[in-house]
Amino acid sequence: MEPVVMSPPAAALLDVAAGALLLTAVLVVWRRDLPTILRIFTAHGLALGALVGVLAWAQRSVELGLVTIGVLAVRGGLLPWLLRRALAGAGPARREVRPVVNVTASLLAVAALVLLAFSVSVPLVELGESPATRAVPVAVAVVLIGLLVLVTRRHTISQLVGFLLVDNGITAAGFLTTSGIGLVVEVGVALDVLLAVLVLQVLAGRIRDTFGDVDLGELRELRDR
Amino acid sequence: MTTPTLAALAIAPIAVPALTAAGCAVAGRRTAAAAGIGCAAAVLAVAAGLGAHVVAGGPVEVAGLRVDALSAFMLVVIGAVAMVAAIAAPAHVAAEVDAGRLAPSTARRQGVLVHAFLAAMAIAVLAADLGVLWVAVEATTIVTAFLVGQGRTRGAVEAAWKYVVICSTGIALALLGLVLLNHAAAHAPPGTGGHGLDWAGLVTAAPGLDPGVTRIAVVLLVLGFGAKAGLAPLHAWLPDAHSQAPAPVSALMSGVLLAVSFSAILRVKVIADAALGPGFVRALLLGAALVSLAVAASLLLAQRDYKRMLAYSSIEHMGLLALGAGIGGAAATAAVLLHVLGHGLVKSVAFVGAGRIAQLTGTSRIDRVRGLVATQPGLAAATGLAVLALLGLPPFSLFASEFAIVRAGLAGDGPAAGWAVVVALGLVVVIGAAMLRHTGRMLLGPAPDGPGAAAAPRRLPRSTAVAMAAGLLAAAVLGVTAGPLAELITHAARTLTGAP
Amino acid sequence: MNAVGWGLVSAVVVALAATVAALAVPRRHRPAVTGVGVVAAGLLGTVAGVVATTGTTWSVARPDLLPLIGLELDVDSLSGVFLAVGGVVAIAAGTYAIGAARHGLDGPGVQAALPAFVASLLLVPAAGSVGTLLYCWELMALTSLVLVVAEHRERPAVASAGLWYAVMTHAGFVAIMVGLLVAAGAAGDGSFAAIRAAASGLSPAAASPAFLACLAGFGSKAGMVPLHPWLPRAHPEAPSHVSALMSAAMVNLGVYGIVRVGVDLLGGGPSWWWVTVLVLGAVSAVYGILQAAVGSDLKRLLGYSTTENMGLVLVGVGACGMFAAAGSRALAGLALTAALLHVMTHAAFKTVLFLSAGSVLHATGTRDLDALGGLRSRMPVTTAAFGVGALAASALPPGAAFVSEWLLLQALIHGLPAPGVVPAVVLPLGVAAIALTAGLAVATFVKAFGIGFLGRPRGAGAAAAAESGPAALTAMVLAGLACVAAAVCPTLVLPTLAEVAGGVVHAVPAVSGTVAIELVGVSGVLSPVLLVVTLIAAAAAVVGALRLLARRRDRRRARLWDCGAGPLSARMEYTATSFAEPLQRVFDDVLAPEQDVDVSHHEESRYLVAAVSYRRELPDRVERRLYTPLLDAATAWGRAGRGLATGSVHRYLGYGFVTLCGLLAWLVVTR
Amino acid sequence: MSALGVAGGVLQAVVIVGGAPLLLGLMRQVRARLEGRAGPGVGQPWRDLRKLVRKQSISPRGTTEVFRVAPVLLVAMTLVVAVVAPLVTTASAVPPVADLFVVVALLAHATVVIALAGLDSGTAFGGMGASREVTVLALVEPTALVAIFALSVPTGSTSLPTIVGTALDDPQRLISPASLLAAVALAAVIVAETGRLPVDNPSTHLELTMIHEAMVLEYAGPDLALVELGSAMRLSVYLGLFTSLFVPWGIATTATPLALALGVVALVVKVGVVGAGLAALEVFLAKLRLFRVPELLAGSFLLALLAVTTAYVLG
Amino acid sequence: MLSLWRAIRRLGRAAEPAPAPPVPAGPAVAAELAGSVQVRHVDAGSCNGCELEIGAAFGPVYDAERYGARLVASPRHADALVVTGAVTRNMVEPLRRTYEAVGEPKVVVAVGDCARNCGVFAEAYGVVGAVADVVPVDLEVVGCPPRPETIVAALRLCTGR
Repeated sequence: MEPVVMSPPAAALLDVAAGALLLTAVLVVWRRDLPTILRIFTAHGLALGALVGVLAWAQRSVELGLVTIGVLAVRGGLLPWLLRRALAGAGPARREVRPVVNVTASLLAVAALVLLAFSVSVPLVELGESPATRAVPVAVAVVLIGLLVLVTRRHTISQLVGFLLVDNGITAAGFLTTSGIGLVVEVGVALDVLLAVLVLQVLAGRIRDTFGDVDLGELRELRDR
Repeated sequence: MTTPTLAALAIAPIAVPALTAAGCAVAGRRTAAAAGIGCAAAVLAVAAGLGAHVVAGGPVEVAGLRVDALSAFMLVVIGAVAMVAAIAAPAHVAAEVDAGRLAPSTARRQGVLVHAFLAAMAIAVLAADLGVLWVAVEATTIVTAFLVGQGRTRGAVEAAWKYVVICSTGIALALLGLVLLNHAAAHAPPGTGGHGLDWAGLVTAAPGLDPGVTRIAVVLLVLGFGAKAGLAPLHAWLPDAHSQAPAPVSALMSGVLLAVSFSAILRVKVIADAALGPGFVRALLLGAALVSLAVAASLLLAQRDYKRMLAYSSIEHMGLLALGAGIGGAAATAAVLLHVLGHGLVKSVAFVGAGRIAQLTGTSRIDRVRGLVATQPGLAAATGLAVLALLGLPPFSLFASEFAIVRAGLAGDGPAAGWAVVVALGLVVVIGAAMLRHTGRMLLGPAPDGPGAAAAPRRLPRSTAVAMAAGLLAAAVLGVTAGPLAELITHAARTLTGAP
Repeated sequence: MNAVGWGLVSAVVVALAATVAALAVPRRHRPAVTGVGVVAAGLLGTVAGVVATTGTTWSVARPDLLPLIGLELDVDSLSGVFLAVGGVVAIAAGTYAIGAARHGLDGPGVQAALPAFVASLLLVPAAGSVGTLLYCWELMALTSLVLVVAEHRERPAVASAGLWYAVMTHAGFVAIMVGLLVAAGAAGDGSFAAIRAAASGLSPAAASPAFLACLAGFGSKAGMVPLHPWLPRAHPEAPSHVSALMSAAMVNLGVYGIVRVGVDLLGGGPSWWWVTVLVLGAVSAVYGILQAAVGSDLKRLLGYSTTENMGLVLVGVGACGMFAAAGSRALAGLALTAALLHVMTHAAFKTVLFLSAGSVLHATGTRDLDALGGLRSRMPVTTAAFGVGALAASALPPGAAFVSEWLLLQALIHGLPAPGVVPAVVLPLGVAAIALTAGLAVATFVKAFGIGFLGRPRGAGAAAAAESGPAALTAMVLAGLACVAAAVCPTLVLPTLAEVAGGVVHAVPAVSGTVAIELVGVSGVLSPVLLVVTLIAAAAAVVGALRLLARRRDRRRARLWDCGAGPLSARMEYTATSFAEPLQRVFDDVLAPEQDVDVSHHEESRYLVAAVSYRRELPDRVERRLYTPLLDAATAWGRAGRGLATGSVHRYLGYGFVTLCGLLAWLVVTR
Repeated sequence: MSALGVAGGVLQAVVIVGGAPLLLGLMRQVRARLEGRAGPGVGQPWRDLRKLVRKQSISPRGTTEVFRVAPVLLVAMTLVVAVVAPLVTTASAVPPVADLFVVVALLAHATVVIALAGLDSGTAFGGMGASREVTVLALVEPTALVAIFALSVPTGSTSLPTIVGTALDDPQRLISPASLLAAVALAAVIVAETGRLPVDNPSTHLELTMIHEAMVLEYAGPDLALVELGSAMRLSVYLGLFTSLFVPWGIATTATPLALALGVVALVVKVGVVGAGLAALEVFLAKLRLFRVPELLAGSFLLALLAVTTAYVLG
Repeated sequence: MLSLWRAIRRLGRAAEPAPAPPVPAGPAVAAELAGSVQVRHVDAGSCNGCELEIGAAFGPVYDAERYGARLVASPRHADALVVTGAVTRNMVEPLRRTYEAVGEPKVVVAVGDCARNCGVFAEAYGVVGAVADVVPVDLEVVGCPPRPETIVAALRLCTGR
């Protein structure tokens, strides 16, 4: 594959989009209020869309442009909408009351994770150096932050957000490295993610029905201790 | 064979279950049962045909699918285990429906989902493209999620949530790995390989892949597919899911799904070995193997639930597979493949047995089940033999495969594999002791007093008995002679050790 | 295929056919079918073994069987000895089994396992590669496990014994597997021929661990202390004919393994290997017989006696290795001959002992010597059989084991040429151990026979006992005759055994002679036949003289002398416990008995005793000291291990997250 | 089977059977004299035997053939030892049986037979005596075997004729440390095995202190005669063996009548002296408590072990 | 040990010279016993006076052993039963059994007046009768208690020495 030659404004835009991506991810960790988190998550999806858009613009690729629309629709529209619906059905709890690790510690962890992501990603950047690949560390950092959210958040919806952060990060990494991994796979992945979220949404509803709560900390029925 | 015939054959393992799934949605229970068995038989027959063809003529690529010895072998595994599950399922479902624990509509949905699950696994083993493989593996999660959560009890819902979250997260890591691998492939020296994530192309291109990127990719892939394969550290969904799913589904999940995911790791390993040398993946796999075994041992020692016991035993066996794969080489890889088949058969028998025990006693706690040999001789004998087979006793094929893994580890170059094998064997002994203790408590001793035990019929339902006997017999025969499968396994092992 | 091959293959085929038949035929005919199958397999195996001991070898390699392992059989004369022993024991056990299939023993599983067990017993010594050996070994473990737990419904101890057995045998198997595969790995191939060929080039770093691992595994099977605790549990709890098979045939294979691997495959090795074997053997012998001497459970006592006898055999094997390492091939041959002979005689008398113990158990419902007695008049054949076995086991002339122990002592006595301090310390200690063992064995078997069979019944079961059925009697008589034969004319087999042993250690046969056992190369001669003849002559002379001299020929029957007081009751008789009490007191430092006395007083006055309860327990001390902490540790581990699965999804995800971060950090560091 | 051996075998049988009761009589007489008694005379044991043989046999109810056969076996086994061991001549009547291990084990077997008879009676005393006897035997047997081992190491053989012959050829061996240690150990063995003080009191009337006597309380008449004769023969054989091993001089090495006569006289004198010495010594000893006996035997076992090690190290 | 040896030296022979053998022939079985009599002593209800004297008879001074008599522990070993005391109720059966336990030929010696005719205990409520009322008596020894010489003399009648 030919290295992508990118114009300086496009590169700058790409940087902005990537920065937004990281910022929104950090904000998700920062905030506790679920509606706010969902709004930030929407922004995150839009930032991802923007990132793909910049890439499409930089490469003058119509195909990628179409993908951009798809990404914006799914990541910025459909998924946040699904989440909002799930939150609406998730009962009165609207705040991440007591995360497994408190917010301050989480933020410090985020800092460490970002550092880790950046240092891990050095070979990724070095291989085929370009403005796009230079943003890959951000994508990796978003993945790790998403994982952190998954590990530390108790509310079903926040865990879903964490899962989607991971997914967004991977998508971003995919586009930043090689502009996608083949259409069939791409669509398959998107479908899988969507279905997974749907399944989780249904399950979240069942959790509320059977446990009467949406606190994942309550899920201790199956254990050996 | 002509190309269209081949294409039809290659698509059949996907199409037949898919059609059966559709059929189950409309058919009656009896028809669905017959269709299930027919579907498994078809998969098995097609696998045999493909296997013969591949052994004779090498791998073929057709219709976006790639049939090589490994995929043919994995199809055999899928078909064989599906057969056991399919024979046993109707009686299990009937008993559940009779007991009022299962609505008929849910039973029907179970038929649909199980066959969709089979189709997804068939895609996973036949996919030419690693991306498609990934999509299929993730699809199995989605399909089985509702099978796990079918009971709608607190436990079932909880298990389903954990299952989906942990597996999806793990598999997402694998996706990131694929993305990075794609990145590395894209920057491979021109002319060395194919395109994108096509496995054969990647294998050809592997020596030219950037080691730095490939390392990260491989770590993520092993971790990710390892989660789905039940390897530590992302193993924890497994006992919950397997203990909550209906017994035939547990049999399929434990017997095949784990193995299918593991075959993905095997495929990744081919690329990684070529790109990074054998040491890197070996270290990862040996580590995963030992941690998995240690986890299994720790949790089996004081286990209180027999379904979970079987689940942890699956983790143990996945650890053994990882051990064998980590040791590498044709002999160990062949052993790993045989182990996959043997474990699939025996574990499905064990889960079918456990399902029956649960139906009879109404509990899955070990200490509430007593004197099964006295009350249920057939069931107890089959379950006991299955557990003994799981511990690697002859004549079951697990003995041969474990032996060959150990032999390869101790004969191999470098002491790391040898020591890993010795430590692993120590853990295996602990696991064996724990499982024997728990199983012995359930099976042996005088018949318990009380009305419940006497009321149940002494004999197993015929179909359940046939399923269990067939599974055990197949595993035993495999332990004495693998027949034509030996050839297929040799070819598959050769495929996985760098000669596609 | 020669006679050996035909014999072995047909034995295995017959046994496996009996296994299949046991699953197919109706319950009524099942015991007869399996019993006959076992007997036939035993006969064929014996034939194969006997032919093999004469030097006919047979081997076959079928890589298409046993996937990934490959079936390789290779029968030489050493295998022949163990084949023949296994076969003979199987004949007796199979005969007994026909009559013993009551008490839930006629189920298809148990009945099918018996011939399969015999088949594996015959296959283990015939194995010609590491893989085949291990396969047959584990098959043996599986089938015997099924048999050990056969009576699980009757006694809760059976399940626990089965667990001990299964776990320890599994651990032993793993040890053997590691040991053999290390050797095979170093040799580059798993066939015995290849290992043998590569042995001289094997580095000590590979050979010594391999040998030690094998010693642990095989030694555990042979009941070697401290790896023995399964034995005195499993052997008594199994049905008696299975006990006989295990105790008389299966344990031998542990010895076979040590000889095969240490002497044959690894070519001898350094002296310290064999000092280890000898010392462990001596410790096993003394410890085993001490436990037997103070025990009162008839079958458990016999189980401990197995530990003792295998210990003696290991002393012989160890001495053989020591001598071989020192270059005294002839002595090595003598020691090995003694060991092999003891294997044979032990098989003979342990079979008869376990079978007659089984007969007693069936007739009285108890194994507790304290509740037995007076069986002589009620079960005459059983008593005679046990008597023959007990005489053999106590190693008194003209008993069977005396000859083998005599040979063993001869080997040790002539071991003086072995240079160095170690033999000067080890050999006398070995002799002392054998001597102590001999003394305690006498005490043990006087107790077992005298208390169990003579005197008057101590319990209702013994009082109501009746002789066993014809099958059991036939089996006991057969085994008893084997015992007598081994005692009177060991010269029938000794030269052959000596040739076998000589072949293994590359020496000329150490023993010759037809009437008397004559040692070759060293002085020493013994003739059991002449001894018996002399004894009979002397007894005849005594009886004749008495007839001549005695004036009154009538013999008056009188009541027992009870000091003139009322009739003697069974409670006044000495029991096994009281019989062994002096010995227990002598050895209480070693045995560490646990006893407590509870005296409860009347309410009115503490000077009035209402009841005294006395409880004494003799726990296996090795088990207490070594295994109890191990089990406690395992329990603690299990309890702690549960903490890994708390049910928290965050924790579960955290495992993966932390691992991922760790791995990524590792990637960064190692870049 | 040499002429010397046959002659020795016959002579030894006659001398032991005829002389054993006399030895017992002599020892009792010595003891009586030292106690200030007159004593019944050396021939009293023979008078006892004669009377017992004429008496009625009694089979207590419940006893089996073990009880009846045991006395015969006791005497027969001892007789075999008397025939095969080199007491009068260095050659043995049946050389393949004249092994030190065989001889000692046969004598132990005789003890076992009587112990079984004691158990067969099913009385409390029978069991008690058997238990004690067997306990002592179990502890004596090792000492005996190890002491034999010590004697055999320098000779390289356990064959009695060889050992005695070697000792005659090379008397210096007899005063080696190993030999002395072994002699002391064997002496303890003999004391314990023949039921002499301080291990057992042969003339006690108190059942609770008995070892040997308690087992044979049920015997009467000819059976008792055999038991008594057997015990007496055991004592003589043991003492004879002891003297042959450690004081072999006088033993016949050729089959001439003179040598044989000398051999008989030497045996009678040696055994008589040793027996009288033993009896005299007993006057000064009190019986040990039963549970102190093992200490004595453990001590002798240690001595025997030391003898072996010395034999090994000093050659 | 040395002091014991000195005592032995000082004492020398304590036994008194043997008196002449008793003239009257003893019971018929004496010939069969021929100089060897094993004695089993039964206390059928004695005041222990006779026991003291029997002890003295077997002591160094009177030394009954020199005539071939010896005390034994079991009636099976015995030829002579030496019975002392009037036979009390509790001892009737034991005495009879002891008598039965002795093998033929045998003699019974009733020692002391009580054994002969119950002495001062005649007609006492616990006494059944003299020894002869229970078992056949061959010899009687007079005296309350009898002198050791008398006892020895009776035993010599049995041994015939």
